[in-house]
Amino acid sequence: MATLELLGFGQNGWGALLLVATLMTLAVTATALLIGAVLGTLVATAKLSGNVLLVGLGNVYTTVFRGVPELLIIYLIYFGGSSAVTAVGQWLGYEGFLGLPSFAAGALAVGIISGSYQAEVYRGAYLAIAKGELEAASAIGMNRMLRLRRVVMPQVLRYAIPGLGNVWQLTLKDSALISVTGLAELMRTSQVAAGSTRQYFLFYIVGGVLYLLLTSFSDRVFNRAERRANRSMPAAAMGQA
Amino acid sequence: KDWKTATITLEGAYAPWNLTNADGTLGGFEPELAKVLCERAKIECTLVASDWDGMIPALNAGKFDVIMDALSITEERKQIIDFTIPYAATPAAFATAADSPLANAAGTGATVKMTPGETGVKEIDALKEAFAGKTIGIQAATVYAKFIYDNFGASSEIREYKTGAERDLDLQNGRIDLGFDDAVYFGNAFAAANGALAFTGPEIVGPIWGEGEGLGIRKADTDLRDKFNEAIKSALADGTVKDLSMKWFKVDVSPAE
Amino acid sequence: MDIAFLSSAMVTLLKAVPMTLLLFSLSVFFGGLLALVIVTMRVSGNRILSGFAKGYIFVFRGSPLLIQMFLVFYGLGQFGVIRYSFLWPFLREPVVCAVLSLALCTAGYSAEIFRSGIRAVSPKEIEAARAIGMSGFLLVRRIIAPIAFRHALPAYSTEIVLMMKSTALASLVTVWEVTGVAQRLISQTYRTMEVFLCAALIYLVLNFLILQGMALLEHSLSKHRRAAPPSAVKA
Amino acid sequence: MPGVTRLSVRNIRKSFGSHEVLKGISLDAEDGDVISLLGASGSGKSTFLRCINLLETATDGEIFVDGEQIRMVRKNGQSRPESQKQVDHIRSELGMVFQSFNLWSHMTILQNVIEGPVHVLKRPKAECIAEAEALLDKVGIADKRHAYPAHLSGGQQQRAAIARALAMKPKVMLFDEPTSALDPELVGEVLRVMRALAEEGMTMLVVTHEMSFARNVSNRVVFMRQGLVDSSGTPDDMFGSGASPAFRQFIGHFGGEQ
Amino acid sequence: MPGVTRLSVRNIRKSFGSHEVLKGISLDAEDGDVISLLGASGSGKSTFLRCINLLETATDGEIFVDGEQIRMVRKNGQSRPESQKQVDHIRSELGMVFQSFNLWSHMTILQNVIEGPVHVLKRPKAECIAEAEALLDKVGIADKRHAYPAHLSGGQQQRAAIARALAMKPKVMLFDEPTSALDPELVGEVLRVMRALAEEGMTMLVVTHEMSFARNVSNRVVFMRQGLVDSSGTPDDMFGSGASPAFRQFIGHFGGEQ
Ligand SMILES: Nc1ncnc2c1ncn2[C@@H]1O[C@H](COP(=O)(O)OP(=O)(O)OP(=O)(O)O)[C@@H](O)[C@H]1O
Ligand SMILES: Nc1ncnc2c1ncn2[C@@H]1O[C@H](COP(=O)(O)OP(=O)(O)OP(=O)(O)O)[C@@H](O)[C@H]1O
Ligand SMILES: [Mg+2]
Ligand SMILES: [Mg+2]
Repeated sequence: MATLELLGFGQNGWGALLLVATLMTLAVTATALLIGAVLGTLVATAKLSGNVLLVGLGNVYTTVFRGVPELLIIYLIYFGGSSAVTAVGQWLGYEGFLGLPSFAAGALAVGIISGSYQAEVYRGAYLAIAKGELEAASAIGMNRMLRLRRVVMPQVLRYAIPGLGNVWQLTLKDSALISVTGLAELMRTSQVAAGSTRQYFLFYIVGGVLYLLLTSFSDRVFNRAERRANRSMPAAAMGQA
Repeated sequence: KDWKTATITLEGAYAPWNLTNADGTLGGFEPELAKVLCERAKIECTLVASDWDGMIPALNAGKFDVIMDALSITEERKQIIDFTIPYAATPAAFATAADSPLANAAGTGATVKMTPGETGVKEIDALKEAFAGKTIGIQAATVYAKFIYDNFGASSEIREYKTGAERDLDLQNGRIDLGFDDAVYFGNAFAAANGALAFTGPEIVGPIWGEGEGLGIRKADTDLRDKFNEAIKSALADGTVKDLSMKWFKVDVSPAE
Repeated sequence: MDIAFLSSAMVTLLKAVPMTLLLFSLSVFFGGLLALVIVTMRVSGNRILSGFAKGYIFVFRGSPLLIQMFLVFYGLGQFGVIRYSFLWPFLREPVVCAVLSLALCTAGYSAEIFRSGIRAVSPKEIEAARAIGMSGFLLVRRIIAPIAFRHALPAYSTEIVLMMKSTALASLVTVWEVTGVAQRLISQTYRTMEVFLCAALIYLVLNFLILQGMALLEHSLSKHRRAAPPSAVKA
Repeated sequence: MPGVTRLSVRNIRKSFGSHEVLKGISLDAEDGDVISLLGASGSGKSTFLRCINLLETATDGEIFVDGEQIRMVRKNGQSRPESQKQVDHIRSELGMVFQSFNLWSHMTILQNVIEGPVHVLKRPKAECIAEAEALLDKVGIADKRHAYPAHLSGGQQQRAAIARALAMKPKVMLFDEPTSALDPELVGEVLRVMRALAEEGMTMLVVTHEMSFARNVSNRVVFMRQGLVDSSGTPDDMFGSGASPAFRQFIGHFGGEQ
Repeated sequence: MPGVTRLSVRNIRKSFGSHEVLKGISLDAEDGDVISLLGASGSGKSTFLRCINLLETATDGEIFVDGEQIRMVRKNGQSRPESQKQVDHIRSELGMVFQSFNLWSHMTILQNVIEGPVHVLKRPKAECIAEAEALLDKVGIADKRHAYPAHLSGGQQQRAAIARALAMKPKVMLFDEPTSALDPELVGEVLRVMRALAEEGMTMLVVTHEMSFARNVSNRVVFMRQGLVDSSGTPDDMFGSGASPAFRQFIGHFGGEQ
């Protein structure tokens, strides 16, 4: 059948391209999540620091990057980023244009957005740690760093997992907007296949199904992580989760 | 800078001008023409696909050196980028559902030549009357959009789409009555629609669409533009453009002298 | 910076704000209603209903809105059944389709948010209500809903901000709201940065207002969580 | 009207899975009875109270409130109440005071107290407010009526929970360890309120660890052990010579710490 | 070595805002002293313990642990410890058992107990595990060593918290109402453990509502009232004829309910 051939791995089949694009989406999302983890941790720390200036900066970051449409941010980074890199290059004596590769620009843009959501997740997780457990750590003479490493971090991770699952979903879908940078991720490949074959519905539906596949895969990963992290929680709380 | 290499961008999803094959390679009229032009200009070219939105800013940001994506040469665009001489010039026409009462409107099959700003063309006035109160779909921010607004804005309803393909789907769905676009683009779309769509009214040609489609190049790169100008001239002169055009469009889109 | 251009771009974009607000308010309203239905099914305890709700949530949360919107707008019309049904006069309208797909999508998210709000209601408070003879709708209306809503509010504010941003996709279906108009302006003027900065500012202000509004609502609904007023501390 | 049987429980059984917690418990409470329910942790006291007002469904047995039997049906081998309406009605006649208060956190104390009369009994609001204020005054927290539960001390919350239960004008009050989470001073306050209720003739069933209450306030003591009533009788009997060996050992615990 | 002053507190004051909770409290604990700290709710007992191990910073006063003074500096009118390092060191010599246990929920009981010795005192892990198991055995929950805190009953958690504090080999143990959240049976278990510690000569400061503990286990009773030491003395003095009128009224409460 023509449809099967179009989706297959044969000469006229888009199977291979779609597979590569799915992996590309996975790679961009994972990279963005990582960038977001670093930024999110920094911003959450700033917002919890109690220092007026840092708290203010943290609030600006989370307000702006959650409040401005993702597409605009991607454009700003993709074009603005190139101009910045080129300017630096010229200052260093390099003639001509330098650009952020579309993977880097896309992952950076989505990572910055993801960071604003992750910051809130980490902040909430920190606040969920029982105050008494922090006091207990101080009471046996743990210093700040030790307390952070031994008591705060493990618990922040535990409380953050469900929220991170949501952030992953958001980041996965934001990655679809990177198609404007020309990166051959799943969304763009579906669009290109649709435009080149004029089989719009076929390729949009297939694209949607592939996204659902990624979602169910990541759901499974996060559920497992949550169960692992919650093994120290009472059974009742687990049932609720 | 002596141009030994250059990067050419195109969308890769605008059949038959340019499209992507199932193996990921680019094909269509423009990629094949690009190969010829680069050989003649003695430049080693790389083709990269990118999104239509933002193609011009990306050119100016230095992400590629040439745009070859059925880019019409217009005054607005000339303020931002430079163009080569045109390698194609295509007529435009209305399309409608084959079974629509609007099919075979007056002048179907004929050709009308127009210049920018021209009014009082009798074929157009006839269409205005025939299409009064109907909905016309156009692709936003094209020369065709401007034409429709200027001539049909008062009598018909106009709906703007982000891409021609989406407009074609809605034409089939019956949300709109008419579409207006590049006639060779339509020709290809009709084939995919299995005869559900058809031209109606005359083909409109001439300077009204500007000089035609040319390569977009950064203003600073005049030497690159000149090299491609030479190459295009020679490809037009020896009929290479015509051959490729017949292969992909079934009509000759070579610009008139 | 070209102030004249910026201000004219701003004026053009501001004209599209009413459309953005229309899409936003209609889809939040209908999406909220639908979410209530879905979450009721989800927690009903009936295997078929909750299975359906689970599937719904999975599909609408798991796939990009762009694809959903495309299929709703361009896809439904492919079916003669729909095109010749009484629904077509509605579905023919781009705004209706845009609101429909935005609402369908947000309903999936909101249902999950409401569900976690319901889970957060202390079973003890529910037992106390049962013990004085409450059950069914009375129990939901008086005890579960108010507590759950208060709990879900922070996550729900985030969701409606996401909703505001999602309206940007409506230009795909020929509804020209702020982002669509901005893109059109860019393809006319090729001044990407300036136009997008104007658009960004508009969204930032709108979302800021929404978040402030939600924070106010949250504040007024959490009297019972705040530190006691001085008079209540004493004695 | 002494002599009227307010609550009658016949041969109640309750299993969780294969674990039988209640193995057939019967109990009658007449008007004005104050019954203390004693027993070690895990002996099933809470479960028994929860079965009476159907927060748990007993596996077997019969319950009569003010002469009306709670109708049960068997479905798929599981016993369940026939009519939710009857359950709601019976519950509105049984006041329950939970060990952990369970006040509604989103309502003020006054709102907590009038919630049942206004929305379950559907009585006029103004009337309910007047009665609620009188009740709050009686338990000594009238000045807290516009505060939220989170702003009250444990003892105050406990008394608010009692007022909430009383506002329904129940025929019988069930108390589940009403003082176990309180500090000694607050224990005194709450016991004083319960003593006053007893003196007014309210029928009460009280799970407690307070021997002084069992001894001095209640007119009957029931000692539960391993899902059965081990022994029961008047406080004088039970704390005097009539005690079973198991009960003597149980109260020995308390004596030892004094 | 009886006679060595393990803990010495001189004239401690503490205000929250304008509310002065501690108005100058002094106390000395020698080796093997078991001091019961009594007082009504809100009298500042917890605050006092928290000031000793610097979870709160006292507004004024001096603290010596095992002869070493905690150095304080004034900055912007606020008193604060001069060296965080010294604070960490002092804290590792003071064991604290919180009323609400505060076990680390993400670690098993054994991990909770070895956490301090391994990561704060940096002792070899194998050695710490051996000691921890001995300690858990001593408090009677050796079989729970691989369970998480959430899976333990209150009494078991309380004993785990004691083991965690003891694993640091502290010079002084501070207990904040170690039994108030427990049911009577569990109270007995925990008090048994504390009695054993007292017999081994551990210096302890215990905030408690258990009169039997104050009377029978401790060798000194301190009664706090309105931020000051109202009276103190041996249990025999305090519970006998030497009591102040305020203390007599305070214990009257307890007597009355028995
Ligand atoms: N929902 C349940 N599922 C399974 N077992 C339960 C459940 N509720 C109670 N149990 C078990 O039933 C037994 C009796 O519990 P119950 O709470 O009635 O004891 P209790 O006498 O009130 O004890 P306490 O004095 O500690 O409150 C216990 O062994 C308990 O583990
Ligand atoms: N962080 C704080 N901020 C303001 N006031 C506080 C703070 N901590 C305690 N207080 C106040 O200090 C006083 C003493 O509190 P503390 O907890 O020391 O009492 P306590 O003697 O331990 O009482 P209890 O027996 O109820 O535990 C109380 O009036 C309390 O309201
Ligand atoms: Mg119980
Ligand atoms: Mg205290």
